[in-house]
Amino acid sequence: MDLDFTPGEDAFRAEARAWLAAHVPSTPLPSLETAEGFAAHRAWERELAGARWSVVSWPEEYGGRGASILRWLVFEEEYYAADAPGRVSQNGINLLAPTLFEHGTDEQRARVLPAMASGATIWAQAWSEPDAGSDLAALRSTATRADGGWLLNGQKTWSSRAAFADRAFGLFRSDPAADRPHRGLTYLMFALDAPGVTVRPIGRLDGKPAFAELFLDDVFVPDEDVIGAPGQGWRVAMSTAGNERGLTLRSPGRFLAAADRLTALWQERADPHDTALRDRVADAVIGARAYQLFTFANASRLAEGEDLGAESSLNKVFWSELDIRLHETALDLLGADCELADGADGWAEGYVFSLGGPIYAGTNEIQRDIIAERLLGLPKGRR
Amino acid sequence: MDLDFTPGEDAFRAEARAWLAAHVPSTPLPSLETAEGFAAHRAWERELAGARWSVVSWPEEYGGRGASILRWLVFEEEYYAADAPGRVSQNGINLLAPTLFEHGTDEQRARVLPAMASGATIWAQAWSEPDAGSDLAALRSTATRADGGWLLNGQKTWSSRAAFADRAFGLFRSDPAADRPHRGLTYLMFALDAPGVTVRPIGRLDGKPAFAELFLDDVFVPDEDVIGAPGQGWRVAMSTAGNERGLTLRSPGRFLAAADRLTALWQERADPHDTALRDRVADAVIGARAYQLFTFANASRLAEGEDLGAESSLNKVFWSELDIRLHETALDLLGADCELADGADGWAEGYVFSLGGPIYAGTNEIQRDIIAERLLGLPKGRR
Amino acid sequence: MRFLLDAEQTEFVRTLDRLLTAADTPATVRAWSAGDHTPGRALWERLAAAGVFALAVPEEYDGLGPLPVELAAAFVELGRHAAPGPLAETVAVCALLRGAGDRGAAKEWLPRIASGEAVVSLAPAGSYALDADIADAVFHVRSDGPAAAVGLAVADGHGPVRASLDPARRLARPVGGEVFVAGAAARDAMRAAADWAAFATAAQALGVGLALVERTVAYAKERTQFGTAIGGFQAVKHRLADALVGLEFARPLLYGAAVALSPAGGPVDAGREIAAAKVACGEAAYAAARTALQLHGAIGYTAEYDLSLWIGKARALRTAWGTPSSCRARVVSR
Amino acid sequence: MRFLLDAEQTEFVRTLDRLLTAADTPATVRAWSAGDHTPGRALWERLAAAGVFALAVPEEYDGLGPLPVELAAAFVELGRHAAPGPLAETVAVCALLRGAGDRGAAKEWLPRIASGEAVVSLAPAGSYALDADIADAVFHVRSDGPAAAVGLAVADGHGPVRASLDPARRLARPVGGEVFVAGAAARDAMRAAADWAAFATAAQALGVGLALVERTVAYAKERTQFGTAIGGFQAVKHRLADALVGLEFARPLLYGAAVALSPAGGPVDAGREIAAAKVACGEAAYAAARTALQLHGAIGYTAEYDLSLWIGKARALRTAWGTPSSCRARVVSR
Repeated sequence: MDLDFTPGEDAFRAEARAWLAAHVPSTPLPSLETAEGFAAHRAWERELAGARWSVVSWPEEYGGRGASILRWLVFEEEYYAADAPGRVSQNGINLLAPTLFEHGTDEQRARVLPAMASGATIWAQAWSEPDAGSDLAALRSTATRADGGWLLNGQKTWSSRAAFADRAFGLFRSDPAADRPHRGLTYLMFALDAPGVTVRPIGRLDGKPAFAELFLDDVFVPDEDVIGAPGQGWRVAMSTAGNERGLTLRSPGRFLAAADRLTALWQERADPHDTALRDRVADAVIGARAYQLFTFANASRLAEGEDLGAESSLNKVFWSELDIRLHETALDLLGADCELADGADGWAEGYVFSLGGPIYAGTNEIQRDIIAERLLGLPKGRR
Repeated sequence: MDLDFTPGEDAFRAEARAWLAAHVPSTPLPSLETAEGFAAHRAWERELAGARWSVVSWPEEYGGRGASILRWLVFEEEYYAADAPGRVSQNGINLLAPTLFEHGTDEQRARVLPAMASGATIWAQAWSEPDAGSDLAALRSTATRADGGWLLNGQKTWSSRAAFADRAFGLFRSDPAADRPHRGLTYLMFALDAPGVTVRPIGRLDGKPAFAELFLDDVFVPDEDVIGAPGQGWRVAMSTAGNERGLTLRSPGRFLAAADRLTALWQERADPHDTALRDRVADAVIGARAYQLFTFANASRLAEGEDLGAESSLNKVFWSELDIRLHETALDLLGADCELADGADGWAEGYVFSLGGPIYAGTNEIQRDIIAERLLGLPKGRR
Repeated sequence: MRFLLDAEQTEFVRTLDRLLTAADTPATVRAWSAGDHTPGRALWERLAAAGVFALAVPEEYDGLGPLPVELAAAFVELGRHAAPGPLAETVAVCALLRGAGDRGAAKEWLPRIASGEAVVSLAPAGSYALDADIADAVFHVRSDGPAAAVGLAVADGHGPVRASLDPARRLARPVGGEVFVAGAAARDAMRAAADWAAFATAAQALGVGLALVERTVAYAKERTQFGTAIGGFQAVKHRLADALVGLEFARPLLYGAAVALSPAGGPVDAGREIAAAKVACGEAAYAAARTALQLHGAIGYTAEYDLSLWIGKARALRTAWGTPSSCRARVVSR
Repeated sequence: MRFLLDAEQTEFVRTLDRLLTAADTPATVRAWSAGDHTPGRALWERLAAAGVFALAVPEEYDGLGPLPVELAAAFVELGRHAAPGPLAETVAVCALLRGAGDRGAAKEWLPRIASGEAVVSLAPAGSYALDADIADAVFHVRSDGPAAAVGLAVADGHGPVRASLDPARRLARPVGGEVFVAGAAARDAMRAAADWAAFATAAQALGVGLALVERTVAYAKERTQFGTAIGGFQAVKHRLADALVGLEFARPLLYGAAVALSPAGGPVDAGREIAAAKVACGEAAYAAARTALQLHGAIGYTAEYDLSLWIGKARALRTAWGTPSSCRARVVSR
């Protein structure tokens, strides 16, 4: 058992750090939930891709460096420590790409991945529907067979980034007669500017259009944009949930950097005797370190070919609650002025963002059910 | 809306304070969970009763002063502020007496209440059974008709004080063929030294025999010791749950006194800059004050003839959690030595006692179900 | 002792509830947040006509007060409906003018506050005033001029308007203005004003928390997932039960503070009672907001769904006019 | 990097688990609590034979260590089985003797500790030593004599034995004894010893928490109320899930501290890593104890039911060798 990096890994870290120091914009980009900010972040993705930093863990042929999970973690630590811009491509990279690697065709990978890596195509996810949030089996949007492809109809919602993104991916009911609600779903990709697609941006709590509703009216999708076999969408979507997706959804580097910034804020602002705040800052530091080490353990297991399975539910509950507590502590450190939405250092925007953590990617209530049932073996509830 | 006491109430307070100042033992009595302590507490009950302080809210004919709820609250504040001994009679006074006032016969009241008031008879409750804790409808101990009375058989458990008490009261299944599990139960009183009763003391976490198992083997109970009609025991037991029992189970005086002691401990022990402890002490002070004022509001409602109903579930959740937090704070104030079970001022014993709060008198899980269903109108669960 | 609202007070609350419901307050709040204050000013006048602001104004200045119990009850209702504007600040300005000993200023402003004609605001020392851009007068403590000029002033301008986590709250620093009360009198009046602001803010926060629970209960009964109303899930029920416990034990602290502020309040330290109420109401409302957001899920996280009006307000009111830390310090101060 | 136990380490844990299960550890603990140390000493010798104490003793003194990763793994298992005795103190005494620079003392005690022949204990400065009444040697810092006599000593007596909230822990203040290392060397050795004690205590606490969750899960599957296993209630499931999250994120901090204590630990501040592990393991175990007690209900609140052995220990280990407050201070110290 060790926490040692190889000389190669150290060199990789040094290379990333040097490149980031030279290239990270010295003033923050505008919020990526605005048209202007989205464009700026897309340009940054192009810059990252130009130096092959946008998808380090992918094979070289698609724009990556074939980096191990550990190198990816190293890169993420450096990325967040450098206070580099948020990743506007993350939905595609974290959610769609693993599925394409496992279930896509060579043609699909060659066509989709390089453009994803370069930021030329920004992807939005289209999972949820108004009556199918945590309960994806209740999906009602349809894919109907058409000549050479499928026609999509229905409504998707909570589609992150869709206000400005180029394409989307999601599950559609292709066989309404299937014997179980999880069957008869098909995994498809489609363009957000295709005929029949209407995108209605939705403002999150602070009013920024962080997601959108999608209205689909006979949207044609060619067969080449179906991932896996038609009707097998549920299995396709779930099969990558136990791999490193659980690990890559929120990298430890993000929380380590945030805990460092919080510590600096505390050292700058707080009365050192104020143990109430000190204890909360310490808990954020401890939580970030715990998350880093937990991830190192999981990376070690993945490197030996194990699956994470339901353990990614532990992960989700932990980081989402850590993130909120960390930001609440920062706001309390800011004292009476903490209600300012445009406050220094983006803590207020980070706080609003953190509040979504226990909701998306499977609510924490669902995650706790999974932990109780699959890790502890308690009886299934009525869920 | 006011918080004013009348001159009569002020005089009552002064009288109670003066008597307590003159009579409360200067050194604490031994723990009432020991034989020696039980006897000492019984003697203290006799002394209280001699000056008519043991049951101030009862009618004078039974040893009380006919005091209003408000005067009872005043007495309790003074009682705990004087650091007077724990009330070994409390099970009888809080749980059995209200039932007798509502459902007992004049003969029962005349026979039972004065001896309860004087401490001559100490009562234990006999509700729970090994397979019927929160789920009282699952009771299996039986009462079988016999000549002039009933024969009790079965097992009761978690009978507080029963290790040393004189008599007990509880529900027994008298009609196993009743159409619903809540029906066919009878409310009975019986002597703990009656033939056929075996009392097996059970140690709580700190080993003290705070409760007992009762094994009942053809224990004869005369008809005069049935409360209410046979078969109506559930209704009899529940009918007083919404009256002041919810209010009297834990009086605010207890928590006000504990918060005062905690504040004194903090002022004596803690670094005043240690805001982590300061905040927790403040929360205990705020919580005790909230509980006092909440109780004043409920006392005002009761004085106007309203019932408390499900609101007593709010009460139970609040005081039981306040009590634990308050004692945890005290232990943390004591620092590294806080694990000492025989530590100064009884904080450790109080902590162990507090841990039972969310469990007995209806677990807090049950109380939260009741709050959600009856106060908020949410759907019934599978409970 | 009778620690309950009486029939008249209860009826007053019902009247306000009807008034605020009829005024489509959510739409008014959204307009206010967007900088259109016309519907908000109209609501303000209706609230004044119902007597809300007169509760803080003495009879000699055409008011009915100060009547802290009625103020608490009214402000709970204002919070329940997420009403916009410098509400707590208005109560505080009234306390300021009652205490500052300047009859001229009192006579100039109090009757117009009671009638709803004037909208006023107040900044804590060195901090932001709510709605400084639209208030007819923004009171503040000047500490920027020569010693002689330090004291209470009505600002003659303000800094840039800044956004709050509650979009209905628009904050700006008041600047300048002629000092009309200086020295210890100014300090004491400002201290009393801040106490009344904290008191009114606590009441608003309690109302915000109650609304969040009410709305979430209604949603949980209707929203189905996995084939059943989510309100039937025990995890949902218990979170809402805990939110209610927090609010129902904050409520008596609020009214305890109201009684302490009353002329017949007796020897109780009103400041300490207010601090206890502020921290309890603020924390309970914030906990209710976290619960409401989590149980609504994504829809609760959107600005266009009305729940957001209360979620942002719960966060802002938690620290306005007294952070939880400063309130706790006061509760145990010797 | 490979941040996982290897096959040999995992097999070692299994061996200990089997050994402690076969030894009927709960009965041993109860005897120990009641003052009968015979079965406990027998268990101690079996643990020594399995190599547990040798892990803290250098090879030159007939040991295998120090091997912090193996120690952590072993102490998790000792906690899982609620094993009694001055376990963490033994590890700390080994660190003390490794660091104090007194080869004579090291030679006198370390081989006997490794073999299980000697049971030793250690008191934090000015505080109580666990099992001082039965230990063959109780090390402490004397600060009561003339300056020349201040330093590390083996006590020649102890004060009255006091009970802990964990009945298996019996505490007494060591007194007297001849000083064998004085001055800065004594201070430094004691500081290192306290770190190792905190580390071993964290590991024990983690094991205690894991046992509490395991036992409560088993109980919740069997215990029925309202016609169904209580483990099917969502409130029960979620509380246990939260307990598990706390423990599973404390575990990597423990092994992170173990790596930092290893000779190849690199430039990491081991003291800080230990403090983080101590607070996380201690709080997670205590939260697990609260959950276990609540979900068991009355049966969990009784001394005769075995759960009580872990509940009391979780509380005691939370503050032993570093309170949560002192550990948090160290984590953010500069």
